[in-house]
Amino acid sequence: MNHSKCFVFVVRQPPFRGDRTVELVDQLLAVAAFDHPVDVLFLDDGVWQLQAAHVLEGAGLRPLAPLLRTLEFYDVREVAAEHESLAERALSPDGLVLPVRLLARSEVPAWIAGHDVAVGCG
Amino acid sequence: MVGALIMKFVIQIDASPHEAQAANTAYQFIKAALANGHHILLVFFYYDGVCNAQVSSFAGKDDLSGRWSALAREHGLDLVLCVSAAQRRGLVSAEGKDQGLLAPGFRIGGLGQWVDACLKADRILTFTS
Amino acid sequence: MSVLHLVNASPFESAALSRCLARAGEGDAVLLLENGVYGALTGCRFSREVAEAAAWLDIRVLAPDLRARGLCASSLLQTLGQVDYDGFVELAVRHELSLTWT
Amino acid sequence: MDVNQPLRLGADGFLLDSHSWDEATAERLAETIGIRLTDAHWEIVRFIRDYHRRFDHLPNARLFVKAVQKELGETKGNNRYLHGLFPGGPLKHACLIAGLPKPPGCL
Repeated sequence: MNHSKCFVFVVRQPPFRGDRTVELVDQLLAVAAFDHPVDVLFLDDGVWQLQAAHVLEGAGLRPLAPLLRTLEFYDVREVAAEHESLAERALSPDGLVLPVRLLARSEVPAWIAGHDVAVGCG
Repeated sequence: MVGALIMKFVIQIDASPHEAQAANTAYQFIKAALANGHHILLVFFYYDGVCNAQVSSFAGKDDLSGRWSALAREHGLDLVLCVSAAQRRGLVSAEGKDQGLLAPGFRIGGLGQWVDACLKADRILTFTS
Repeated sequence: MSVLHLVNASPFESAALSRCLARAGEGDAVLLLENGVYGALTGCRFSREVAEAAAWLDIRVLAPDLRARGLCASSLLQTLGQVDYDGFVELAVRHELSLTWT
Repeated sequence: MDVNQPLRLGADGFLLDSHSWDEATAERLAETIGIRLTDAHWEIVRFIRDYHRRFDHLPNARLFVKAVQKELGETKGNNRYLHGLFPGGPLKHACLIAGLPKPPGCL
């Protein structure tokens, strides 16, 4: 029996890069499916993924909000976003598709270092 | 001395060899790790990384898929393509058959294998672009 | 736990290097590789930021990628150490986690 | 859907046009894999349709069991119960009867 590890996925890329978000969520949920603690941190342009007001009519794109809500459904332990990344982009933490834990930039290194496995998604 | 420790690695490759250097970097890293006595539990191809398994129509000796096959043969590497990423890109049929498009040494697997290998590994590295 | 940060994008094209330096912690290491090696140049827009970070952070450059791009020692920040692939593996052994910044 | 109309199925036996799905279609889809729908089947089929509508996502086999467990409880969210209903593979066959696409990674 392997001991459990806690995973963190660091998402830095904006939405709508083909199937990236779908595949990211699949990998993240694969960890949750085996009941290992998994956190996700949205940083830099990654925070755009959390914007609630994507209007996709006429763009031929798939909405991400329903997909991202699976993170809550499957008990992903913590969904975090960096406060500065949101502020730089004039995004309010209240208007996101998911409730997030806000981390200050100065807290990010120690928070990441508290995990056993880190997966950077570009 | 830390450098003398033997470690078990899991390597994830997220990029196609045609558009980024990342897959080649992973290949060089794995060669060096093996030469230093480390173990590679799994090389997991995800996202566009699954394209590493495709044999190019221009295949020559520098083709990365051929180099992966040779490395797998020499060292018993487990080269695993994520089935859903490979299906999405048409490399693998809906029934999970490889359609003869994969270079020798690659096999179809799933995210469960990646999670499992991560639990057994000392180090997990992702090569992406 | 400490982190090995891999920066593989040119700083002239991507903010990856600055973004990474802003989130690196004490005891972490940064490896500039692929087009990330352009971040090791001296006398350019990013040299000061990198040199300042190198005062507290272990920043290395992947030598084969420097050579591949025709960059020679005299054009590089002298405080950054160079590693080959064996050195890259050693960095990965020394740090428990790894993150890529593109 | 008109019961006299032939079902339009893909090579894998999944319904091609998910908009043409209704309860009668579900009965006919179930017949193609030798299942007679009971209330217990319907509960799972409705669950996966609702899940797909809510999340625009299909789970893998392991997540599916977890999802059923979360929504319908431990007595239904387990492999034994689900395999009893859908011996050929609970996720695959629940999706097939529900008129949904074949889940990715599902062989």
